[in-house]
Amino acid sequence: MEIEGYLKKDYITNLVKQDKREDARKFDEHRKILVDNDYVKDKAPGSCFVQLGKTKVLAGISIAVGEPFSDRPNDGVMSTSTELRPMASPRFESGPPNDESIEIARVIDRGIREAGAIDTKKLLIEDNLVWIVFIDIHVLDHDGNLIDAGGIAAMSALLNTRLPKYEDGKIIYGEYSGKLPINCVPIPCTTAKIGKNLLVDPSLNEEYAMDARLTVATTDIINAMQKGGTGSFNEEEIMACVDAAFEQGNKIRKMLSTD
Amino acid sequence: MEIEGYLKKDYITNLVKQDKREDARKFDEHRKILVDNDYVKDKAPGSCFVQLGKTKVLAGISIAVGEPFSDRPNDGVMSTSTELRPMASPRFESGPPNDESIEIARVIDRGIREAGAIDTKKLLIEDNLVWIVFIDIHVLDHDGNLIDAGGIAAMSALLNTRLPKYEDGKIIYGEYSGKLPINCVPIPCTTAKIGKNLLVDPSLNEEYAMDARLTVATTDIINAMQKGGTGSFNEEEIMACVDAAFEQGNKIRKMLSTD
Amino acid sequence: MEIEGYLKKDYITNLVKQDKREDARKFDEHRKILVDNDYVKDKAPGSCFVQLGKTKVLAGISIAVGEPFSDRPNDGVMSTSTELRPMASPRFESGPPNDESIEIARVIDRGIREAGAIDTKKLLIEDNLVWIVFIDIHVLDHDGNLIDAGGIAAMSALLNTRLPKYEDGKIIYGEYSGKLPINCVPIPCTTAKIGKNLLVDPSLNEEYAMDARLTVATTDIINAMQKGGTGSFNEEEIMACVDAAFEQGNKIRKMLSTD
Amino acid sequence: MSGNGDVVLIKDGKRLDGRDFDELRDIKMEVSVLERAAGSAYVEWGKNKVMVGVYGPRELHPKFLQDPTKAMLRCVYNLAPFSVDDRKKPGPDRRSVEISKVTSEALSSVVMLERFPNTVVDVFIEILQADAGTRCAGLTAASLALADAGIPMKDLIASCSAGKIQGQVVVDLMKEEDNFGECDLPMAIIPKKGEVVLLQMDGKLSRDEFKDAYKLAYDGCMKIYDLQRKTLMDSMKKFVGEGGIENGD
Amino acid sequence: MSGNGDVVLIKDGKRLDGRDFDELRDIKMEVSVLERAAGSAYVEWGKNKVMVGVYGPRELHPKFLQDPTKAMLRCVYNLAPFSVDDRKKPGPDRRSVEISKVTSEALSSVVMLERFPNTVVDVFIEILQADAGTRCAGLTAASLALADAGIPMKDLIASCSAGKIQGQVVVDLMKEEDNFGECDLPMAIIPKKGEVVLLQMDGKLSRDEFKDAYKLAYDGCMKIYDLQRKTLMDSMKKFVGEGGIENGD
Amino acid sequence: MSGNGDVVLIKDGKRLDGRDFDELRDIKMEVSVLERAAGSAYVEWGKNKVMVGVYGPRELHPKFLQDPTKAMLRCVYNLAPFSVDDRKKPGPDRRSVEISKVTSEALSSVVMLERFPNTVVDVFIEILQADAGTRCAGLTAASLALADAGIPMKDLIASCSAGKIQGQVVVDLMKEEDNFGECDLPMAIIPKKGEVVLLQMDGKLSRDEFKDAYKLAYDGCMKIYDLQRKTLMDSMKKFVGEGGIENGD
Repeated sequence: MEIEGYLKKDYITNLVKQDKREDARKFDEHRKILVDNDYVKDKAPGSCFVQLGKTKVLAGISIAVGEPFSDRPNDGVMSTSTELRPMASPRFESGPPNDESIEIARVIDRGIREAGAIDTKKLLIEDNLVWIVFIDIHVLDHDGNLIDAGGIAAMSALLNTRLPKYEDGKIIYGEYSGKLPINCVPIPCTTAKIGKNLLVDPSLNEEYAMDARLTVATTDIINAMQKGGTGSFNEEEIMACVDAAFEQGNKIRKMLSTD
Repeated sequence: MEIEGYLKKDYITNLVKQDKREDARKFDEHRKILVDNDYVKDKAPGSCFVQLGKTKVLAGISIAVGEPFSDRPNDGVMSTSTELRPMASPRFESGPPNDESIEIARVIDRGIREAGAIDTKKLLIEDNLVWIVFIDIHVLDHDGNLIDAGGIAAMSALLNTRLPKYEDGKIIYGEYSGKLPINCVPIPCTTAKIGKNLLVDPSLNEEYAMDARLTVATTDIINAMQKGGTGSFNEEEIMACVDAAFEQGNKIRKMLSTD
Repeated sequence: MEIEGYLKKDYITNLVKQDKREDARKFDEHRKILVDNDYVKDKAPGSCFVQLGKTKVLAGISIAVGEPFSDRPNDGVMSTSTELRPMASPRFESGPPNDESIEIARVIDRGIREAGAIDTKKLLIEDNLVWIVFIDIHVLDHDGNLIDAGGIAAMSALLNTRLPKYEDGKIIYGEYSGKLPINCVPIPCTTAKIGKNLLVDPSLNEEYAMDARLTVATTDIINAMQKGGTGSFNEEEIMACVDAAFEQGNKIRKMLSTD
Repeated sequence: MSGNGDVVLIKDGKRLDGRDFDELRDIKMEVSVLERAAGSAYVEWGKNKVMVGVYGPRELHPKFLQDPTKAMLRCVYNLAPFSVDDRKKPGPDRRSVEISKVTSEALSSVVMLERFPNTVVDVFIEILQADAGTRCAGLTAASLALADAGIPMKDLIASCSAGKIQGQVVVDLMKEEDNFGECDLPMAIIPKKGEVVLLQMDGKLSRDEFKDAYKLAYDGCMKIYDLQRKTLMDSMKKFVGEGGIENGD
Repeated sequence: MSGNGDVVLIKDGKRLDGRDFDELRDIKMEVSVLERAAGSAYVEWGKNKVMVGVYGPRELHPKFLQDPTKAMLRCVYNLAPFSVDDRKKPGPDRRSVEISKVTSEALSSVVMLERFPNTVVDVFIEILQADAGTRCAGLTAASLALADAGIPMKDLIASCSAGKIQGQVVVDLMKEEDNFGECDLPMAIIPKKGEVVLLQMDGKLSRDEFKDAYKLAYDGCMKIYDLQRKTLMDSMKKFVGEGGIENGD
Repeated sequence: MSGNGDVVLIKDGKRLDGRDFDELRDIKMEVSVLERAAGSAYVEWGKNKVMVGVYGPRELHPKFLQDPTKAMLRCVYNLAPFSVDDRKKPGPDRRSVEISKVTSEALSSVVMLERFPNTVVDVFIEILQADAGTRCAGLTAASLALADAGIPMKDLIASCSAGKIQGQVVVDLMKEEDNFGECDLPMAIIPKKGEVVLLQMDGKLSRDEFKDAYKLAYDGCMKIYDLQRKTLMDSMKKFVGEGGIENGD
């Protein structure tokens, strides 16, 4: 942790002891969420720019055709990547994905995949040929809680993704044959533990101060969880995180819509 | 730039102010060019060893068969790589291509490709099967102006390249079915700017001293240009570089021949 | 070489001058060899855990199907890799194979390949489809002479490898159609030169002290040799290494069996 | 988690391998199995075979990574190529990188890293045979290996998973249950404190099912903890006799 | 540059999108769009969407790369995977490496690097949507972001391309013109000095056509320069009011 | 080594290229062929064309690799993409890495590395055309290049291979013999000492055949040694005249 992190950690820890957050939020609230769908609509069949407070991420969907996995010959394929672009933080470097970006991508992926959010059974084109859905999450400005920001952006982009036209063995770019079939809308909710307090949607400064975090992705049930950080949670705290996730998930889900 | 570079820079800058070059050349002349075709004739269907002053490069052509690009199903494929071998300079390191070698390869490639030097339309073997022409430029001794040396070596090697025999789905190595069809002979010409002076074909020491360089690849028209370095050119200087490129291109083209 | 190496080198060099080894072995003996076949039998069709003194290696065989090499269209394929896992030595690092692990894998591979130990001609499944045999040597604890330990483990694993069932274009994991056909049992024997002495099967400490080593892999003839280290051997020494290799090879071969 | 309803995983109230819903697979633990490593452990857990070697605290290179306030704990989880049916290409994949990260964070919660500033403690986890639950087995073994190396810890870490198969919450999934079940929930705890240091989940669980699964996994962890302590007692009388595992509160 | 004669790019003296031969696409510029970066800018240029973030001057690691006479200016040009029709695999390809190099050289011509020895100025260019001319848009935005970061420069860099379609020299090619035209000539200038700092070309141009294309691109750069100054005026009154952009002669 | 019995490699007691069993291919050697390198050599050996450049002793980076007791000798053996029938992808493959290692060890046996602590001597071997026996040609040329660079050595290294074709032990295999023969045995020696510093073998040899092959390779090395000395005499009178190649005993 750089010097800045140490200083912010002290500042936040003291604030939280007084039941306060730096932006005057309640402990169980997300920052303001701005959703801008179809941000790169001239090239990507689906995309969404999300601002979660000052955190900015852009999720773009690419669609290709290819072979299914041999153990699921009738199902389309999804793949999720996260790039922590170096413009987003002085700490991020150019280069291949590191453990941080891999964890973010995999947690977001699990929420979407395990909920069955994409109806992959409808993505069979013909024998041994299926649609492949790439979710690329581009982190542009890092002010904390990249999992929630990225997960919301990815899900909103998917909700608005069109399937390209496919003729004579080729994708016709810019023309579409329908919408990507979506079954449900899983939303991740991350709670940070600072001292004995639980804070939903930690900002970057709060991340410097947190002992541990717990992400819970929910639809009407739980679909994915991921604990992070070197601290620990007791059972009561974990259930509080789960309950917050259901509540916040419902609120955020209502903000997302198809065009 | 290492210490050597700083010293040479001063030396050359002063020399140029007196309208002189270290090897007594005129400003608009290339160094002596020695061309040795079919240098590795027992293995490569085409090759050329070029000495440009003390700079030494070896271009080798490899021929393979493969699929065409989907947007040009009837055209052969060409691919150009440059390797700055570590024996060529104390500054070069083993390892994957860096920005310097990639730039050299891409500028040489553009000259050849954009002029249509290789008649790729004649490289269709059968449906969905074409000849692939690899141009590998091996830099062995670096005394400046690798783009011109590499571009001349590549073009001379191509002019003398034979197409292998292809029978029953296999290349018969060492047997040939004809010559690689060549349409025209683009030649790159690089001019360095030192102070207010323009010098064709900079040596390594002149490269230490140059503010900027401009490469112009010509046939009877311009096919590629690339400005390099952190300095700038005005319009008049650019036109002078263009004119020098036409003139030097014509001279050098006459030196190249097929066997 | 780390400090430890320098200290051990002196200690061993002095010991050897007195015709002694640290573990009281004779100069022409291998350490105690423990062979545990089918160590990972629930997943790998063949495997063998070998202890050579305190050195521990685990060889695992994986079987896949694929295309043959175009110059040997009727032969199965073998491929050997060695991983110097970082748990095995403070000197080993995570990451791609380095020159040390590549050398070990290639020397072991040559012994097996050149002897024709695997009957690759019997590995044709159907036209253009053959069995591919992967030999992966996992080094877990490094107390010297990884070539011999790895070579013995690989050969013993191969001797006990089953061929999977192959039906309808798929491998049926966990079911087998027979044994991997084995022609002969090449065994590598490594001799270290310390001063004027030759010591079979050097321990790690003896490797610190050795000037050079010579590995000879034998069946009833010589199939592979590899000299290592910066020292040199005269003809007499080399012949002594060869003779030791035949003798030790015969002894070790008797220890290996099929189940 | 395919939740493939066609595959029968429960028959007559028993699981495919005859286990009850709250029953762990057979487990064998051993320490000091390696010569070179500072500490080591071997765990056999059902068909899983896991070996762990620990080095350090040792100097950390390159220097700019050094933390003057504490040691770094670095973990590498690695699947051997032959440990799975379909050969795994050597080298870390995305799954391994994630497991290495969460394992390292879990271990960092108990190792007294602040005692060894500027150094690194390296934990190398090798999965020699894999049959579901390898991260729990690896973490359990890593904890033993750290104790075997004499590295001061506040407590051991004990790890176990729960899951759901055919609608039934059960403990410690084996391979078929992992492939065709509806949920996997690996967990690790600091037993003395009763708190969770690793928690991952993927699949489908209602809030109530999660509470059940949590309890099963937690109880599983406590059984593992007993085995860990017994293993250390048995094999390392001297170490434990001297009060080896430090009490951190 | 395929120069494919079958594709109609000019109709009734107008280009496919209705533009005149010397007309730029619609352009939108904004600065200070990012929180964390020291300076940032966003440029929309036709369908191109480009974001730039600048960090530094900051310490350069590893140390042996440091130059005691000046700062290094390091540029990364990156195409987002979803910015093009056919998904681009993440990571630098040869084209990106070349563009990063020439962009970095162009910017180095105006940034007062000698003021910050041993440091690095990092310029990160993200192409979020690509439709021909991205290097010109990226360079234009990078120049704004450097000004936004308050890094002393002798002048801005303004960039624009020209090209040839169906035998006609035109300014600022869009995607179809780039794909089926006969030549592309990206350029960047130091407007006050009137000199060229980036010049690349591929295709087919006679000497005379080159002179025409040069003029079109140059004039395009000057229009971009006006937009850049207006953007900085509008959005950063305070910065410009204090004389922010330094005069280098 | 396929040992393919169908291919005729010996006819009327002569080899395919007319050579006797103990006859080397035509060999040409030259030194000081490069401008920038501290020392260099070119060897043509049959159809093999090999160029070597040497740099150093020079400072070794990163510093933690430095050995305060001696210089490191680092060798890179590289096959040019066009040096073989089927284009070789650029970059080191496993074969090249192994050859670089054994070559570096062989050269280290004679170079007086202890005179230049903390430095590195770099030997770059480029195979421009390959036709079997490239490692011997490379090592032979490397030895000349080191002498050309004036780096103190106890002796030159001379290298040559032997092998077996159609049951007959012969010296210096060319490509067809290497492809279809039964054994290849590359060797390198310190001629003055008469000891072996490189020895590899793959194929099938009885103990007696090995003794024969050893003798052929050894004698081949001695012929190479004569050519090396002649080359250095001829081309570097001045160097040799001053007693250049040091006598190490």
